[in-house]
Amino acid sequence: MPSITKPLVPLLDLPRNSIGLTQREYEGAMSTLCAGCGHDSITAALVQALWELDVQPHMIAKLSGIGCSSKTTAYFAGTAHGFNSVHGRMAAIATGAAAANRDLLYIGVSGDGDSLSIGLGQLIHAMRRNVRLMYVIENNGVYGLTKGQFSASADLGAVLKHGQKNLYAPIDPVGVGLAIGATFLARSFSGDKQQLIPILKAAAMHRGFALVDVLSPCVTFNDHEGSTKSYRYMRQHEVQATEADFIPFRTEVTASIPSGGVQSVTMHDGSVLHFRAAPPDYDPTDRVSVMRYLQERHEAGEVVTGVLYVDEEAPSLHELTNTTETPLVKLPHEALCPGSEALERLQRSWM
Amino acid sequence: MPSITKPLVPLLDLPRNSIGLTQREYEGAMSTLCAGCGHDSITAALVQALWELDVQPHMIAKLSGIGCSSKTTAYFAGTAHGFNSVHGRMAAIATGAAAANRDLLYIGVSGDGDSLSIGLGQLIHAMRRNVRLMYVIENNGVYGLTKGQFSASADLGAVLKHGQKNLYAPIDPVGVGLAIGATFLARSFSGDKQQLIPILKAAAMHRGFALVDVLSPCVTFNDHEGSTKSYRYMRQHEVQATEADFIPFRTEVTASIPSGGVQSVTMHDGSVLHFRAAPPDYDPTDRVSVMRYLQERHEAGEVVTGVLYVDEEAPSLHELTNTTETPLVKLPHEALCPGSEALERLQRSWM
Amino acid sequence: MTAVAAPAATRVNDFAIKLANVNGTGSASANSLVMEAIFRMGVPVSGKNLFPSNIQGLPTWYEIRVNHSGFVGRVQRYDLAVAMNAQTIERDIAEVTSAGFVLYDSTFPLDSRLFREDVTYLGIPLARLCNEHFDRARDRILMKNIAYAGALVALLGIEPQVLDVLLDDKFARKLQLRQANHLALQLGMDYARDTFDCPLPIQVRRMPSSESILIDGNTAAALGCVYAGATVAAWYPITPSTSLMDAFTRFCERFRRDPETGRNNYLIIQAEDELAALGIVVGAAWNGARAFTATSGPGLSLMNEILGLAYYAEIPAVLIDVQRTGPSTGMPTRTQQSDILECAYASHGDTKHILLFPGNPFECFEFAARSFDLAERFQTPVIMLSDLDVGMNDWVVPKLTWNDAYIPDRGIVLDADMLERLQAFHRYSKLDAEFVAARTLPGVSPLGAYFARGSGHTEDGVYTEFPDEYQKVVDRLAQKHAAAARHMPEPVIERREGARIGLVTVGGCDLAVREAIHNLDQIGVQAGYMRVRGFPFGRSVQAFLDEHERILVVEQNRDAQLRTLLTLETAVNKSKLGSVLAYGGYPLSAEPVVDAVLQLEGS
Amino acid sequence: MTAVAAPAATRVNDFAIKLANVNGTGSASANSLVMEAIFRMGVPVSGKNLFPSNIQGLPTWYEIRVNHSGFVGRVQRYDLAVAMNAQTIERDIAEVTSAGFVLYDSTFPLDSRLFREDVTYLGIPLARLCNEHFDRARDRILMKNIAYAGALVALLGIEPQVLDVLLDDKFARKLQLRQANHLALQLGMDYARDTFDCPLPIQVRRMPSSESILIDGNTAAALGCVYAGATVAAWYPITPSTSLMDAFTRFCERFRRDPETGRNNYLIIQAEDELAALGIVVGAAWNGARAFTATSGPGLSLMNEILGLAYYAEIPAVLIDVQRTGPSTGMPTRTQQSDILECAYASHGDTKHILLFPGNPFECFEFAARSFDLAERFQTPVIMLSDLDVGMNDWVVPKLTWNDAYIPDRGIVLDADMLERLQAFHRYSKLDAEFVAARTLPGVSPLGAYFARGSGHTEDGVYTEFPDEYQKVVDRLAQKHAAAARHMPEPVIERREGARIGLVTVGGCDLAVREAIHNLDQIGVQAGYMRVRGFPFGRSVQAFLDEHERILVVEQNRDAQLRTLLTLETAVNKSKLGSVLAYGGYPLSAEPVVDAVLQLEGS
Ligand SMILES: Cc1ncc(C[n+]2csc(CCOP(=O)(O)OP(=O)(O)O)c2C)c(N)n1
Ligand SMILES: Cc1ncc(C[n+]2csc(CCOP(=O)(O)OP(=O)(O)O)c2C)c(N)n1
Ligand code: SF4
Ligand code: SF4
Ligand SMILES: [Mg+2]
Ligand SMILES: [Mg+2]
Repeated sequence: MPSITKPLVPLLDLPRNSIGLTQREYEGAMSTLCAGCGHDSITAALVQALWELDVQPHMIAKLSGIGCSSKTTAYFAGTAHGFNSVHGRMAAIATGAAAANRDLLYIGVSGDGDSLSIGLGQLIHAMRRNVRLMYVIENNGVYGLTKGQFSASADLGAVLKHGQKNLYAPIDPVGVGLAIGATFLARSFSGDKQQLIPILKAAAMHRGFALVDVLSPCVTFNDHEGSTKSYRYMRQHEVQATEADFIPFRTEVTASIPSGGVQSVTMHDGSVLHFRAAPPDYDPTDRVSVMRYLQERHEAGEVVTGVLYVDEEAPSLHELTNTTETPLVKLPHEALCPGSEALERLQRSWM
Repeated sequence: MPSITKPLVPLLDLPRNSIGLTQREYEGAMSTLCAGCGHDSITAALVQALWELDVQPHMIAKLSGIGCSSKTTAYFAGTAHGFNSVHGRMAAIATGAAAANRDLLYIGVSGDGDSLSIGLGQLIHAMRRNVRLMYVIENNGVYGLTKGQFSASADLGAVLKHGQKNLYAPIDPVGVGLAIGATFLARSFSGDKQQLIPILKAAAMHRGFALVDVLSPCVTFNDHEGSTKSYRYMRQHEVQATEADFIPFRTEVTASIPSGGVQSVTMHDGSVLHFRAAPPDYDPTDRVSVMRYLQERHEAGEVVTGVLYVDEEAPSLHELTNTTETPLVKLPHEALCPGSEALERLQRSWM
Repeated sequence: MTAVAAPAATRVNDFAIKLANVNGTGSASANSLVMEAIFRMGVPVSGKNLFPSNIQGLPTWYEIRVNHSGFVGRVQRYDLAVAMNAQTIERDIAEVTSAGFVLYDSTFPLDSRLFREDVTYLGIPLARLCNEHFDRARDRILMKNIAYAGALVALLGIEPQVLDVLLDDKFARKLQLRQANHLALQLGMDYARDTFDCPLPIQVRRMPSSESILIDGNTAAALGCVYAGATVAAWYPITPSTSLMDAFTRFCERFRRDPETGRNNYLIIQAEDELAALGIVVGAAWNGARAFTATSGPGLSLMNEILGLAYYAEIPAVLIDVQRTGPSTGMPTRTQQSDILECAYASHGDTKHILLFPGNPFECFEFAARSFDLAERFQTPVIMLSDLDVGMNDWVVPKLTWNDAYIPDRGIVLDADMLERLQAFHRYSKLDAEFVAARTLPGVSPLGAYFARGSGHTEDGVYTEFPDEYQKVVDRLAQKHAAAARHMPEPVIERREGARIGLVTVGGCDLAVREAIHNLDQIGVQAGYMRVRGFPFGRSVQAFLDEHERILVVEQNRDAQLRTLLTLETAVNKSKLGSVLAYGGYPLSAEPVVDAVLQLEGS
Repeated sequence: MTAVAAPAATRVNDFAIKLANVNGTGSASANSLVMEAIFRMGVPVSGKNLFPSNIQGLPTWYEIRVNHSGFVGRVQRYDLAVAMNAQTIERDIAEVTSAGFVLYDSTFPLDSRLFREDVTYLGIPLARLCNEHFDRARDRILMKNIAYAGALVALLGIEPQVLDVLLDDKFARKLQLRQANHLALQLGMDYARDTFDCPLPIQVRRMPSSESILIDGNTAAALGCVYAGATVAAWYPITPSTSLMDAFTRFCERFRRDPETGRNNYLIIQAEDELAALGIVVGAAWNGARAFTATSGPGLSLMNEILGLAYYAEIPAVLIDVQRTGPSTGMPTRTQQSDILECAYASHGDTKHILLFPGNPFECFEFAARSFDLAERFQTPVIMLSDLDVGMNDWVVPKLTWNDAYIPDRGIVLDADMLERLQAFHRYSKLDAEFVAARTLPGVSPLGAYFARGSGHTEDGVYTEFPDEYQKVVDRLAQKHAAAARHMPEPVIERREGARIGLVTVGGCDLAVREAIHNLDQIGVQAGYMRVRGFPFGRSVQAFLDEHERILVVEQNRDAQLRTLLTLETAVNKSKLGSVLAYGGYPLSAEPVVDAVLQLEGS
């Protein structure tokens, strides 16, 4: 939990990114989550990813719903506006925010309860509109904040501490995203910062809606034996489909990209996302094969991580609706109000 | 529209089913939909399917949301209880009804607006619980009752009479069902009664949640050139993946089943559902291959109809929750109230 | 049978007619054609569309009220009925005043049980005429309507050339249709002239044209949103609010497309449901855009939770509720004013909202624009309560005007410089006399960041669970709401010498109540008039209540919701408040109001 | 420093202590252990848990009030504070009464700024003691709590053997834990005995044990639902209602499993959201099951639309709203009574609901059961409004009783035979003196079918858009609601000789208000008492209001919501009604009530 070590190190000797900021400027308030909560590791990854992306912290807008996971928007980018809204509606609220001002970087953080139960309809429709929004699900299979009931991503047959057994098959946001035509689908693990950071960076640069499903163990209610959202399980069953290795144009370090089986996708802003496919034939742009592969691995009891599907061709909401380049919030009233003469003219036909 | 011809023919000479009822007993009030509306053809198919199934009409419970499609529950099984509830929540209300009384046959009728926009979350979670419910979506790609706005199943690029163009990719309930583990997924066309009737019968006999997506042209707002929900389009692009040919046990007419490429599924009540696969290798029980096939056909611009996916192994809600055989509504109060002595005993630990 | 000239004396510019049709047969355009023609002759008129929640085959009515003094509220009996619907013809004929007229299609004989001694039957073989002159089945059905419109032109003495102009405008680009319409119109006119002595005693005569327009409230409200500078709109289709968003879309396409780039200076999202619709609005408003949604009862109920969020996180949001008959789905195509109470206190916990009550399309335009100023000044949701009658029917109102000097009231929004100069920024602490706090918009500067939340927070927006910190903020919210009273539109008040009774009403009841007061005056009974136009209530509302011994609150709901709000939110003694309630779904007419006052006077 | 015996006189069975901890450190069990021990000594006691909306690391308090006369409402200052949380220790010490005590962990020195002249500090090296005697880190943390509990046993003079029994019950099957707990308890006791002169002036002495139990309202309500025969429950997790459904689940597993088949005579569904939860309940109730859901404010707001459906389609539905601090997400773990207004009129259009207001766990049990009878008799939603204080805190209440002769009131439900005998079945026409109509259940017989709908319908449930047919039904709904008044639980009323002031309150305010009345009596001020327990209000409520010159409505919300409801739904003159409002999120205490009455008396 970065924010907790905050007081210790003096700022000066910290490394700075190309806009001269240290990671400190990307941190937020002190976390109040349980010690060891996976969510805090994701926060840490977000801090580093944003720092590496050289974004102005105050040009970020953070949105969340309600839940332990949704609290984390307070724990990074302290100088960015945040909106901890209501349970399950963040996708809609973020859609409105993105509609109003296309110049900010929108980061939505949610939980599996927030996104796959009460908020499922909103999530799916935001994906369908391809709103430019990085949407992180801190997925622990339970409702943490309400003390550990099963969420819709709980594993079939999973057992809670007090013996209750989950009867229903889990909903996989990546699977749903594939079914409804989402344009960026990734999965990672809170314990694997090295993989998570480039994925978050790629998601941030995506042209439209970028869903990042991060398995994030709830150490208090769901990190026990047999939980597929536990640290132990993840360490054993994780299979990396692709490793995202993200290089913004301004710093070409192609050197670091190994040859062979490399799959490159150019992001809408010109930067390039390279995939090193674990299964050499893995093509994250071919929906059908992605579906097949994920289904097969799933049946083999594996959790495939990485950037699993990308479509950089699909236009985002603003492109679809042909809104002006200037953020709508920045348009002067003159540009919006037709004025009295136009009103006069308009009314002729009504007289 | 059966209900409209009602007054004309005398009852006597009508054929009767094995419980001695004529189709009349499965009809309902006069339809108030537009002449030629696809929904009325589905009503007609439902009437015949129910008649052929020999169900007692009053043992049916009809539920719907709000929309032209949702009105149709009034147009069949007039002696059955009906519930025209609120927009988008029928799946939940039907879940409660099914929970209370497992002995009735539950038929939910909805529209694409009712099910894929406002009601998407409820629909998905009802599928996930595998509630025993036949859920028919009368899918016309528009909001008929509110005068023709696009629904979430409208085709990308579709154009409305007054020139508006749809910008978003359609949501396919069958695709979503596959992604979240639904157990019965079928698609048909209101204009193809011959295929629709056996599908509806199969759905009615399914062990759990049976989704039947019926493309049903809206002659008033969406039957024009270029609409993939139009009669013309369907006639041209329909591909039958499977023909359901349903035979209840009590009347073994195995004779009618052709040999070769036949795929049989035994329904939970022992009756058998036979699939004649159009592509000889089509296996409606193999999710992965079903996904692949549908995706491919979709990209080829075809609409695959038939019973597309079935899993008769998956237990239904009552089986999952191990509720008693007797419908909960039929349990006498004595069986439910622990009584004063138990209360006495219970409280000892609290004193 | 031939027409028997009615004994009744001639009544110029003072009558009502009802046109009964089957919906989906294209009668709507014919009916409004007649109404528009009367309007163009400078005569005050109203056209009320009583349509079913159905697309084809059910009964639909169109009521035209003509009144030289401008009393064009609804009446309950008609001087003439155009009976084109077999399903309802009995009811329709029954509603004709004695010595009135019934126009029907005499192609088929009229059931003798439908004959009334005291009315004159005007049979016109509409079907036969159209079958003789038109070949396409579609035309034969559609043109019947234009034919009876033609007959009405002759019977009511409407100037034919007015219709020629109307048809020419309407079908400017559709020659064939234009010709067909002209022909059908002529057929009806000629037949009427040849068969009956025209005009009837009820007739229209040109009046000096005033500067008025014919417009419905939803179109006007949409225009108000455009003029106020709304850039983001989100909605979910629902009658009777749908046409508002349709109009907003049309206006944006016309006025908001950048001439150079052809790009849009607006973004309209048809959401997946009403929760999302308001969510989108709140997100956009948090980000600084003027954003709104339009809905009706069921949508409003679904918006309850997010309304509470906007109230507590202090986010401007404009919601237009075009009310219809509840509860639940109710009667979607019937009018009512029954969301008043829910709108005032929507959402759980302690909440109070700002409400605006337009009484006609003119005010829909004005108040819609004003909603955004109020929402941004007070950083809270503002709900404009229109209704189906005001929103969907065509009203004759004064021409809309716009002051080009208008500058949007954005409330206290700190920009980067202000933040620099400021010592510290406290998002949720009182900054002005009206208990409003300063807000900032995302992206403004590193100094402007704050955390918006619906959970307990301090004056800095920091999460808290301490009673004192929590109360500081919610107490200010209550004070802020009270302070808004000064900014609400004043009630419309008409005092009357020696009036002991005061009639208080709201919204579209306006005309009917004024008419009632006029009629009462005729028989020497005086009653004061007040139409409230905003909540929280201001001083003038209290004053009017105090001035009168007895108050009758006239409203269109079962539970006297406006009376309830007055009881709670003014100092009035509720025993003083009586009610006139009309909630069957049709627009209000003067009769019940007159009766109620007389009864009260009597007692 | 060593203990200075406080100068204060001995106070037996009359004191309050506050235990301040960090949540997630396992203090809860130690705290309730102390409270339970006092309860088992027959002494009236209450334990209030002030916990954060967080899982680990934030401040949490437990307040124990001991009072021989049963006044165990909350107090605002404490005779003893157990200060285990560095984050809040300053506030915690400040809240100790002069001449009070502070128990702290003396392993680490206490910041000198925290010293107060007028209190006695009881330092106990809890950490050191535990580190010396326990090896596992987990134990070292957990056992600190048991150790201070042990110290309290000695300091307050609690009978040690009572704790032995408690621990033995609690860890019956866990030998090792039992031993650890006994040891820790002993460590605390011994250290206290050796270091301070025990017991302190504030002490517990056994009283003749009464027939009471210790129980929280959510557990009691869940039990009430089981006894009433609820078979279908649907919910979505939300604090503070979650523990109600947890309890219902446990009770069903215990009492509703068929001994032979092992199958369940119930079905509980954790829904995807609150819309679905109420939807499921309405579907089940339409089908004849006794079904309910439990939620809190945000969920209630989401249920608004479906509540209107149930009201209009006349479907029984039981909803338990365990209120928390609003608006919006508010303070989820703080109490309030701020959903009263929304519950009374929830949903758009004209709606009114039946409400029940339990004041303690005993009534939660009774009213929960009663809700189903009312819902089925009147075929409408019934909302029981509990709150976090009543629902989640442990209360001492009389033993629950159940009358085995109880027969569920299903209202008018026609079976196949009745339908046979009946001429015709009209689903929505008045059948009894209370304006209730007959209903049938799906599957009953071909004669019983009807169409339930939220759209306009006739007395037969047929779709209509005609005003008269629509009004017939909604008018009956209003009359039906009014008729329910006779069936509501009577208000609890205590008249006082010569009392000019009447205190009216609701729910968990009960104890504090009674205590206030008692304290006022001590100083010669009389005030009458009424606690309303149901809505619509009956005659007795009106009578009490009439009997008193001035009324003070005591409630836990900002906007005086109960006062609002009384203003609207009784004949009282609102100028007579004053308010005492406590809405910071903590349970009510007597002080503000006493102050308000004195102020009023003064004026
Ligand atoms: C409308 C509404 N219903 C219920 C709740 C209670 N609630 C708060 S958080 C939460 C679930 C959180 O689960 P998840 O989104 O997975 O987050 P986690 O705590 O597991 O990180 C619930 C049900 C609420 N705040 N609002
Ligand atoms: C909460 C709510 N929002 C909106 C509406 C208005 N409404 C009625 S039907 C409908 C859509 C119907 O579309 P669909 O389900 O596809 O049925 P169709 O008429 O096309 O058969 C809408 C939006 C409503 N009744 N309730
Ligand atoms: S309860 Fe679980 S999810 Fe919540 S903070 Fe603790 S570990 Fe994280
Ligand atoms: S509007 Fe369309 S969907 Fe509705 S009834 Fe007419 S044809 Fe059918
Ligand atoms: Mg979770
Ligand atoms: Mg549709």
